[in-house]
Amino acid sequence: MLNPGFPLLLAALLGLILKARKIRYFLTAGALIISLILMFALPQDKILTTASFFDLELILNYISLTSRNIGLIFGLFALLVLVYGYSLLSLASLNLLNIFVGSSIAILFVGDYISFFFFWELISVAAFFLIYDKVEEKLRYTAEYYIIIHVLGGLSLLFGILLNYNFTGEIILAPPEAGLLFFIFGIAIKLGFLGFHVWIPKTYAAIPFQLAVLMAAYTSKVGVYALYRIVELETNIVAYFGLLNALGGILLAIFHSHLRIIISYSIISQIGYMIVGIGLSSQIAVTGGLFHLINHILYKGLLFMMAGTICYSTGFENLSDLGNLWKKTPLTFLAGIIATLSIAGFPFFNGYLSKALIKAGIDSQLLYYGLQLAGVGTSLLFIKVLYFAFLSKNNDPDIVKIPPLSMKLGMVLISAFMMLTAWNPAAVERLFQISPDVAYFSSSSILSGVLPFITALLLFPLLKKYISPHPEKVFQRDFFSKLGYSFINLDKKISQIHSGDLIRYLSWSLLALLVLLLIFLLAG
Amino acid sequence: MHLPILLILIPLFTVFSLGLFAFFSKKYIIPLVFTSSLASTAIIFYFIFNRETRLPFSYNLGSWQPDLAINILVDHYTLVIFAAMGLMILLSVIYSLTEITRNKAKFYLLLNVLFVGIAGMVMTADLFNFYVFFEITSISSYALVAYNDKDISLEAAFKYLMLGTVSAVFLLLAIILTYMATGTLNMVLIPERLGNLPVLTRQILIAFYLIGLGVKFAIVPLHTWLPDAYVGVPITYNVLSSALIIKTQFFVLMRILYILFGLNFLQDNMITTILLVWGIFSMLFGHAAAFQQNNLKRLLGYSTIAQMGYVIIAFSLGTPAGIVAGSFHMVNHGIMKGAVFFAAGNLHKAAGSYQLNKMQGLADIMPKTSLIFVLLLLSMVGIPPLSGFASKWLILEAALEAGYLLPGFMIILGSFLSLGYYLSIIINIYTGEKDLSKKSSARAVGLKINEILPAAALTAVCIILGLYPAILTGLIDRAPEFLLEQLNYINIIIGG
Amino acid sequence: MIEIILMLLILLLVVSAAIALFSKKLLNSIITLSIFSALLVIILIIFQAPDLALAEAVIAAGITTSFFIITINKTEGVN
Amino acid sequence: MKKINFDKVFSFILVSLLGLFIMKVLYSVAGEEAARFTADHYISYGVDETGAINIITAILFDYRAFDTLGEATVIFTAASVVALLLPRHEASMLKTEFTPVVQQSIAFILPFLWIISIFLISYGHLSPGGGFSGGVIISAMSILIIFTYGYRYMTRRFNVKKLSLIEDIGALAFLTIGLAGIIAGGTFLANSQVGIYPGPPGELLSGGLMPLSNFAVAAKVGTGLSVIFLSLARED
Repeated sequence: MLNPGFPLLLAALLGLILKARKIRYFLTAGALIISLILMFALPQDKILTTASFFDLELILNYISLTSRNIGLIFGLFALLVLVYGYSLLSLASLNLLNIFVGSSIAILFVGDYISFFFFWELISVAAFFLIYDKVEEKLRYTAEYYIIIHVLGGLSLLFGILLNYNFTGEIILAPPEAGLLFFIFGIAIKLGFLGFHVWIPKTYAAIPFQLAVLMAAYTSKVGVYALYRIVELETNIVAYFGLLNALGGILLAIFHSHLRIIISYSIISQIGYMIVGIGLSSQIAVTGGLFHLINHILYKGLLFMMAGTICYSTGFENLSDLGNLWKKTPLTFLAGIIATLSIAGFPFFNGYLSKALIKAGIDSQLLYYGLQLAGVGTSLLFIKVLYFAFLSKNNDPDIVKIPPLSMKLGMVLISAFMMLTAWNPAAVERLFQISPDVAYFSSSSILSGVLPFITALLLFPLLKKYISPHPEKVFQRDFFSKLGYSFINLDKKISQIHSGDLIRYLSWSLLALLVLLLIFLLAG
Repeated sequence: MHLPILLILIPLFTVFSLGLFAFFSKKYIIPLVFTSSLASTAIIFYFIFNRETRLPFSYNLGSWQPDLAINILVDHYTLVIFAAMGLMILLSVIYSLTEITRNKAKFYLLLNVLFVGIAGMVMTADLFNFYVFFEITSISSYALVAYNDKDISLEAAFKYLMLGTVSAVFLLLAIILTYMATGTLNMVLIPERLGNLPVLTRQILIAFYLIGLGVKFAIVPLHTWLPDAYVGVPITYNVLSSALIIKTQFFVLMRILYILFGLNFLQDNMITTILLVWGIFSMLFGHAAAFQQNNLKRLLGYSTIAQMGYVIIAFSLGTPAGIVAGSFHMVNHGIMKGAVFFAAGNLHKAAGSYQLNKMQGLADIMPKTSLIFVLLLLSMVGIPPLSGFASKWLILEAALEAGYLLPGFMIILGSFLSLGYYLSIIINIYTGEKDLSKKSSARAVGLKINEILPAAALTAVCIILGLYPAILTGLIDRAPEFLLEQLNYINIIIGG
Repeated sequence: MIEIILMLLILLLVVSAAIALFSKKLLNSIITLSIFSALLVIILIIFQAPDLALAEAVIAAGITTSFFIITINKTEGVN
Repeated sequence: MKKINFDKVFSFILVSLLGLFIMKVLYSVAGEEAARFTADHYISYGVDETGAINIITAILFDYRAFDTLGEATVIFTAASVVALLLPRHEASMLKTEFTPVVQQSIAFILPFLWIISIFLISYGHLSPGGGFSGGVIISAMSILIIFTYGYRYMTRRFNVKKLSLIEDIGALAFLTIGLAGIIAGGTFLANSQVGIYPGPPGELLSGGLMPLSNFAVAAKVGTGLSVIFLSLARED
């Protein structure tokens, strides 16, 4: 049977022939629906399709509960993005979207390392071309940066896979017995772990916003899924690293004022929540972590849609240029409020359920209060966004373009979906076939959900002047690009020894012979 | 059965009759060349398809008894080069039909001399005979480098000639010394007689062989001719050099080392280790130097050097898996690099230059060729499901299996470096002008079918091999038997 | 007796090779090279290899020298 | 005081070290008794097996005829290459006019050279000589002609095209001789081993196809070297 990601990949192939934008658009939509149907229809926990690579068996279709859940949200979100981007997605990007989303979905349903690696790299390549632009130099640079760092991670993963294969003789997707460090390095880059996170703000702030909406949902979440499938440790150490990520992301985000940079850094922080959930040994926390992934895709998508709509209608993206928008764009403001309350984990909003689950699974004080602190930070961050973008009277930008109906519809649909899930946990549990057995709406958990937001609300007036917006550049040389440039400089020196002088070349070859002979003489 | 000798004789007949035909009428040249390369390809495929029943196959020239005669051998190891020859001979001739405009007869003469040399080098089991074919290959290579008769190609050919001749002296010296020590040139008889020599003497012999052939397969300090030579030559030579000539020289070196000296000797006396380290150095250096190039052909030349590094690493592991992996990469890199050069030649038609910054905006003019080009470059980096991934997988697996973790890591590092410069090619090709009025110097050109076909065919092979790599491994999986175990090789002639 | 002559010839061989290598003018080198070949021919005859001596005499002393001279003659105009 | 030239010092060290190593190998290699296997065989059985008295020709044209074919191909290729890459500058030396005395004496010598070369070729399997040496003498004749009578005199009779044609025919003849071995039931280049008229050793007609191959190679080598020289001496 077909892997649920394959309809999209096939649509990409078909798209090579079909050149009309409308046709491609509906082709993608159709493929997405087929893919969603496949996820519902195919039996779980059974090997459905195999292939072979040399004498190794590849498991191309294996549906487990977790991967089905993540796949469902991946597919649903892609449909919502299609609605949002009805008038924005270009002909070429539609086809690349097929590959990007298709491989992101397909990677969830493979059962061996080789096909896992294949889709892992395919995501990077598709993303490279999605970001790439023939004319914009900024985007070329972003794309180059993106693929270089992701291929670095991919190669590390490949080395880990080979080490593991060499040790066990198996390529089944299971926690490895050798080379774990290389797996972790590869995954850390993909999910934007602190220190390897630089590509996230760099990419999502530079690319067109409709693509940011799309891409932000997939790449790092695939990393989280890989973390869930591959990394399995005895201790809870991963959870502490996750906490570090959650706090660090906030710390990095809070002083920025470019809308999408803030949202990107908050991805890092939210990924931290997921890592905490997955890193803990309790079943509830793991379910919570994965559930948070699902929620996160929704509200982060909404946040990016909000930012995109603001950018589309005013032409500005920096908070220092924005303000007083709530009357001009009420719908966007509403979406912003919903998204903020969701990401802050406010009760009866989307993020609350999963955060409550994670908190319920925590057995250590440090983690609990750490997450609460991160919650305060997150709330503060998005209160800042809401205040400076919609309420503050410092600026008064004009509406340049009226956003089309499709964009509004996208935001409305996704908000509606989020509210539905938030109010109806039972339905969510049925849809995703999970039963964590937690009382979501007990007074203590409601209190623990409300507390961070209230604290942040109280703190905001005090901290306002420290975190007030300022103009900033999207482009900054970071550690990795500095490393790259210093390598290039060194490399230049190395290759300058080719002077084109024949005598020099001849003496090199004779010298090689001499060295060889001397080695033999001295070692023998 | 005279098939193997026909593989040498058919191009040889073509070489000598080309002059005759050209003397009377020029219009017979192309059909003649085409027929002969078709026939050669047919023989190669006959051996490939009937490998289980017909191989190993030995042929003694002059009907002398095998220990006196010059023998010609086709075994499963030979199939490695045969696989590359089977594709490249015909495709390069097809591509050259429109590329070569002046002095066609001479070009095809040299091309066929090259085929004679390669076929002879691969099959011969006699050291001096090998040297003769080595010279034939070298001379035709020098000539083809100089073929365009421009200053740059003449200078490159001169450098190539000087370096090649100096190295050939060492090769000849090694052969003479081997003959003096053993009294025979028959590669089948040498192994047991060579065993009596002192270790140091044998090591020195190996050093001479290594330098003699090392210049030709461009291991790093001896590589200097290659990037220069690649710039001003016809694409056909670029393809053949990358895919066949270099590979053949390395192929023969491995046969000499493993058959004449034996695996145990090589491993006990650090020779495999030296080769391994040298291969890693060669690979990293090639990648690093390719990074700095802004001429596409030079860049690809350095990348060939680096890719040969992978092959050297794989072969010097000394395990059957390593031999299979190295052989796979030899063929596979030949296919990929051949296709890359064909596509680059097509792109050059529009850009008019191989300078990377002058190739900007080509993607708008030649979208299909650019797409193929990008696919091939991704394959070179080793991104699945293209065939580059399969060979990288095999090499890494072989290296780790043999316990070489650090070399494995270096291979990963190397392919990461290679991404950098392949990316710069892609970015240059896929860069457009902001305002359409400022058109780049590139112009649209119609490609002829014989220019599209080779690149497209090889790309198809590349994709198919990526999905079903077992096609190729099934072809070469018995190669280690005839390389690592001297007795198997010796028995082809003496025992059989 | 013959050994002394042989030694002398071999010594001369080395000397002529050195002169050919280190002389400043190319033409001198070539002439010395042909002397080298002539010496080699005598040595080969002493070693009872007339076939080789014949080939050496014709090829090295005759053909190669004229090839070299005409090549130098041609390239002198370039420099 | 002159500055020390590091290039020279470096090359001196390089050369002497290499020399030492080669001496080392030579000493350890020399004196191996088993090392005379092939040579002994040639000396003991060469005449019986091939029917040629001159063992060197027997080796060149029977035991290792395939190598000879390859070497001939090398010369052929070299000739083609030199003819392809035309030197564009005139050779000034060829302008020098020789006195009639020189011209007459060369004219006197040439027929003798012809006879010598034909003798060397046709008696190649009996006495020192053979296709290669004879061919080289033929080419030496063409060099002499060019030097004394000028390039134009030579090209009026034999231009590069005609000579290449002869070269091609010679090479093809050698290949055909090789194929005769296959036709006679042996392998390529089989000669005495398939019983192609070995003849009584010492007679002119002996050694199977050896005299024929001698002629073929001589035609090829002679014209090939002549082509090289003609192309070098070409005046545009």
